[in-house]
Amino acid sequence: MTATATVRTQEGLSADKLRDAYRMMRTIREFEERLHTEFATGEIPGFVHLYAGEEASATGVCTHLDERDTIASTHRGHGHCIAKGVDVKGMMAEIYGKATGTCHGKGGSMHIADLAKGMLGANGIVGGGPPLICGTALAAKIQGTGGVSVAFFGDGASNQGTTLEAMNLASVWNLPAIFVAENNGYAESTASTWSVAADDIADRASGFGMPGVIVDGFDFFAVHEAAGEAIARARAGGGPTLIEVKFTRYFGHFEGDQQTYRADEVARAREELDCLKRFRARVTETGELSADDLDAIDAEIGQLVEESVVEAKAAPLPTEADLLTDVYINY
Amino acid sequence: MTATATVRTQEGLSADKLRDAYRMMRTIREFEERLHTEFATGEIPGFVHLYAGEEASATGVCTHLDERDTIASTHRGHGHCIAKGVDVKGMMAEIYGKATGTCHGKGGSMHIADLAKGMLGANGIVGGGPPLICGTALAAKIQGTGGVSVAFFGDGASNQGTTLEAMNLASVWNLPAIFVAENNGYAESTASTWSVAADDIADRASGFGMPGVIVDGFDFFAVHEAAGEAIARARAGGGPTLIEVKFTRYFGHFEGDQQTYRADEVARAREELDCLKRFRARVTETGELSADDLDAIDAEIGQLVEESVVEAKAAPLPTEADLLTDVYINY
Amino acid sequence: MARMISYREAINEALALEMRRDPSVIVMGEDNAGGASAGSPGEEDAWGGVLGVTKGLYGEFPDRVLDTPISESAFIGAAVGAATAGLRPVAELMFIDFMGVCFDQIFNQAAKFRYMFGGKAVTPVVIRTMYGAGLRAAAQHSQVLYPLFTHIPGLKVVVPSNPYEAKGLLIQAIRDDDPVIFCEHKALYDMQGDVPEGAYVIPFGEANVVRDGDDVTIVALGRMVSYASEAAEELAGTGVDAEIIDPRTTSPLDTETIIESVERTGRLVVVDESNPRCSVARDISAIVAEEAFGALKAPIQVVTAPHTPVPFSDVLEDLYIPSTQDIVNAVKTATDWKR
Amino acid sequence: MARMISYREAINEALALEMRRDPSVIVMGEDNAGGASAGSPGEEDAWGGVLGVTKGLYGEFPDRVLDTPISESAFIGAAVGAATAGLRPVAELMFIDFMGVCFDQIFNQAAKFRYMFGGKAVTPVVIRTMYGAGLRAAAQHSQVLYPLFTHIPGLKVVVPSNPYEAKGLLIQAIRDDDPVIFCEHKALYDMQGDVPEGAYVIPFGEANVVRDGDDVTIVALGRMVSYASEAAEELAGTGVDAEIIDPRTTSPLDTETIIESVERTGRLVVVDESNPRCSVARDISAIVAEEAFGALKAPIQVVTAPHTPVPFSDVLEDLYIPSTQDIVNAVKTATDWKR
Ligand SMILES: Cc1ncc(C[n+]2csc(CCOP(=O)(O)OP(=O)(O)O)c2C)c(N)n1
Ligand SMILES: Cc1ncc(C[n+]2csc(CCOP(=O)(O)OP(=O)(O)O)c2C)c(N)n1
Ligand SMILES: [Mg+2]
Ligand SMILES: [Mg+2]
Repeated sequence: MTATATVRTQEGLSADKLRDAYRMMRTIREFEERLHTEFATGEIPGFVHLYAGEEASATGVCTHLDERDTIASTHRGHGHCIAKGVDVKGMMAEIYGKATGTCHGKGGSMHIADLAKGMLGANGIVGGGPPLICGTALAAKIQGTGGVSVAFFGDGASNQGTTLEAMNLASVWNLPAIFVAENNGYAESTASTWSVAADDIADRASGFGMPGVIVDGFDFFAVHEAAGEAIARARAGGGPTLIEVKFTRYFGHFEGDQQTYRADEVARAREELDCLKRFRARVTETGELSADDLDAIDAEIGQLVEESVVEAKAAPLPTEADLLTDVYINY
Repeated sequence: MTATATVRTQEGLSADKLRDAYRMMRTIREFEERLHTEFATGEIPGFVHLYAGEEASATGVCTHLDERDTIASTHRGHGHCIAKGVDVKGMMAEIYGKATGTCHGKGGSMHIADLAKGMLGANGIVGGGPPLICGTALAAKIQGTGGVSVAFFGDGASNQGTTLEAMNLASVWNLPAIFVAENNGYAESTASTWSVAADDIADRASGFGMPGVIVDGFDFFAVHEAAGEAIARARAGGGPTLIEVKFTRYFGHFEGDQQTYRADEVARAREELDCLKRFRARVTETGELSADDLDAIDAEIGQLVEESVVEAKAAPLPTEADLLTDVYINY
Repeated sequence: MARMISYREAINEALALEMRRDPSVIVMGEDNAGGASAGSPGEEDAWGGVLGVTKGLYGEFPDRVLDTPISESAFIGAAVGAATAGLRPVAELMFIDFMGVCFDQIFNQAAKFRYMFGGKAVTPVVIRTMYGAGLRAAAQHSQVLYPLFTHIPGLKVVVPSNPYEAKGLLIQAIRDDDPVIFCEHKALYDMQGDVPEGAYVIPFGEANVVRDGDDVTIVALGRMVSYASEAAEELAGTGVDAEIIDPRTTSPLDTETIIESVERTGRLVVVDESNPRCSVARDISAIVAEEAFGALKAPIQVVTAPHTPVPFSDVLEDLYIPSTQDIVNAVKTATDWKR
Repeated sequence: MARMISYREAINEALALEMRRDPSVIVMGEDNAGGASAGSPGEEDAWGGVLGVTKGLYGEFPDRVLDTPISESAFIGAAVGAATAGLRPVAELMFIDFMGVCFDQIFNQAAKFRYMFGGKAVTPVVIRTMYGAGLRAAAQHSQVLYPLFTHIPGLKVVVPSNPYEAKGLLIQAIRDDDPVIFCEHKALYDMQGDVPEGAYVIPFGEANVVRDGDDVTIVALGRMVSYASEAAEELAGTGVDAEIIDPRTTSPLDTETIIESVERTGRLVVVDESNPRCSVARDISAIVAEEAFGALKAPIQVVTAPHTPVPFSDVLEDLYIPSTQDIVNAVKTATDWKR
């Protein structure tokens, strides 16, 4: 039983907004593709989960957000960070474990956060974010800022009790909260068609008193429109929405994953569905942006990410003194 | 949005079965009314949550169960224990903290269990039971016993992540598991109309891939029929069901509760809706049982509960040696 | 001059004072508003939490006292999230025993934000919770468990031993910028004590010397402080003069005051209602044995509950809880000890 | 004669042997079957758990190796429930850090059934879980946390230090009738060791004397046993002969072997990768200081990680983890100590 129908895309974005959206998606893609290459050299420590292929989700949602708003992310958090405006060079340095990183090298890929930007953190715990954004949404409501909060989480996380509880709480408290279920088909090697007992994650919305929407996650415009509606409703006091975004991740669960659990759905997705390609085709067809516009952005971002890697590699490591600081306010 | 319609009652129970069902409900009622009286004397230690008013749920479900089957209960567990065949005298002694109690006086009202009877315990943790019965259901499935498992839980517990996760897991593993949401309108002083963001708890079923059913919890026959269908389906490999049973509890959340949070809905329920009264009216009207039949059971049960109290009061306390036993298998 | 109020009232008063003083303080928990938020037909503000600690707050602050569904992960997490966004939430985790359904939001989220995020997060959340045995509430409603929170870097853990301490420590907890686990002993709620009307704070990490003495140091936590005082009275009759120290907070822990005392007395008894393994009692014992080894005239004695769940039957529960007699015996072992 | 296999293989072999021997043994966890149960288009048995420990089991026992959704409360609880009903489930709680989303089912349910139910329950469940730092996995994937489980009466806690130990202790865990938390150090998975092919058990509560020595006793846990051995080699060069004891299980704890050793050596160093507060290291220190006080020639030294979350950056993480040098230094402090 499908809770609600797919939302169809509509338009009306200025050229500037379109450029911004494309830049955001391109930045994420470039960042992730580059990390994929760099990881193979063995220089990057720890676990790295790449967001490539899913750019339209973070971008389609976050282009509606401003400094009043907060997001919480997941282990696959780079895209959300970039979309919420976290500094790309700081992120790259963080992933390399450097003192110049966004979190001073103490968090790493799974914990990049920038509260000043309303980015409440990637999260190493599946289902860690949804409860937290109930809190930031509550703060916005009590303080009357008009802010909304968004939790991004995966299909796997949609089975976690914390996520389910948070949806109910958000409805009960009528919070300006948006739940974005990023269904990329797998949680590690486990297919969402198996682990999610409903036909669609969006089917869970009605059990928690909110609208549930399904969108094509390769289509920036579809995500953007669904998110826009939900966010506008939340800002107006209309309560939470669950948005299920469906797509495919382009890389393994984490870097190093052999992906023997899935047939090659990626090649087709990259070829036929890719959000950047589709965006380019659409805006050049309509004439909203020119190929030159987009190429310029591609070049600009290529340069930015290249610099971020060069600088991250050259950056200083944290020092022994850093080990014992920032446990509490006073030390 | 209501997931499914109320199931209408049908019939076909033998006189013996009807007598058994009435005896079960009457035992629970008598047990609980007596505890209410005894608690006021101050002789019963700890927290006591009474099940009076809800008898048709435990009875309507458990009359379908046998020794292959397991149930998990809640803090309000006396009714489920009795319905699953736990010895009434052992229960009473347990509630008095005596060595002759079902749990040797070490568990008390909130922890009465009898694994030999397939009663996996009252539970002091709201939402504690649903995950556990996924396990007993899995065991039955793997061992091919044909057994089903039932989790009883309250409206409040329907918001607990553990409960929600368990429903999904039961569907994913296609378990012979039944989830009985006993919606008595309140979790402590908090109304379910407020805490459950859906219209009905049963609305959550579709999000976890199972049928959801709503029944009138004052009507033994309604519960019995809905449970019968669900249990038969589960035994046949058809997977889990969520049954929402709606009624009112007759006493406070726990003994001592002043109940200032609710207007007096109890008097009307006792007068007009009571499951024992309705059962009596129905079976005597149809002639399935006579008033004498029922009166005899009333007397028999009155006697049993009286004895259970007298014996419990006279029973020995645990001794110092009991403090340090049964922590592990070997001590 | 004395104004006697209960431990429960002291906590309620601390909440009310801080809510008046600072509009960013909010209170939430199951039935904390008391069914009122439910728009239910009954009286507003009916409960104020299961044992009535927040009773009355809803009337004065209807927008800042929130009921919650039974979803501890969601609402404790919400309190944590709200704390990162400018509020100072005081969330009630009814019984500490329920930490098992929401621990992640406390120890992996709240406790670690500041460190993981390179010092850029401030998370001023207070989690009030009831602990301890004595109410015949059995194994899942009587645990102590503050050792589990004490283990976690990034958390502060408070164990007030009387009404005065409860009020001053809770006000400090609310004003503190770190996540605080505030552990209220449920058997102390009706304890009366002399408590000033206004606001005052008791700083964290500063132990209270409850009684001066030269023969032995007794460190006691929470409800055990009263027991230690009783034991000290009894011991005084036998000519043993015990010093009693209430650490007030197990994290941070004022090791200095304890060590300074042991260096004088040469003997230490630590009293902790929790189970023994990896307890605060053993933690303190190990710290002192390492840092004041030369001063010790006898082995440190640790008085705790046994390594068992909390039994239901009152006769067993009374045996389970450390008693005044256990403390007296431990002190005697320490004072009688000879190499 | 030596058959060298890895710690990972030793665990896998223990599972396979017990599954062959006893049809009531089942295995479950996220990706433990490896996507196969999903009927997904890929290869069956693709993963075998995130670090491949259960790989291959699904092929042999397709009905007894279960994938799970990411619902730790539900599936750990299911393992507990199944254990009460005649199965012997081995559930994988991937990283021990995830205990916060399912702790209730472990410590309030599994651990307490037997006691609460008056001795009538038997709950033979094993929870396998990865712990420890060293993989640059940062604060939420690197914790030790076995002190939290050790605190809880009713749980048994196992910390195998090498492949041989891992296999024998896991077989014991599966055959044991109590709930067992089996803590695998993720940095040991590739460690090679000599392991017999057949089944054998190592009993719980019996420490292993890894190295004999007369000058100082080093008690080390899990991965720290190797570090202690390195330290002992270094110390041997300076004329200090260290005895090394691996307790194997933190609960039950073999205090006898430790105390017997300390009575001979007069000095103790306890090495534990966990955070210090309420750690197993301090627990052991306190027990020994109480029971072997007269034998102690120097204060017991405790070597642990600092009271901080685990940092990400490799340079910081290396400083965080107790090192061989820290152990050597602690031993020197103990041997050099003068009143
Ligand atoms: C509580 C918890 N359980 C398990 C994990 C291990 N884990 C990390 S990512 C992941 C899969 C998550 O899948 P999904 O939510 O679909 O997100 P995706 O990786 O597809 O973006 C798992 C199981 C974890 N980090 N936290
Ligand atoms: C995890 C947890 N949270 C809170 C409680 C305290 N508590 C006990 S019963 C109860 C209300 C339960 O309501 P419901 O599920 O509707 O069951 P009812 O009491 O109405 O039968 C609460 C909040 C608990 N025991 N466990
Ligand atoms: Mg996914
Ligand atoms: Mg209820």
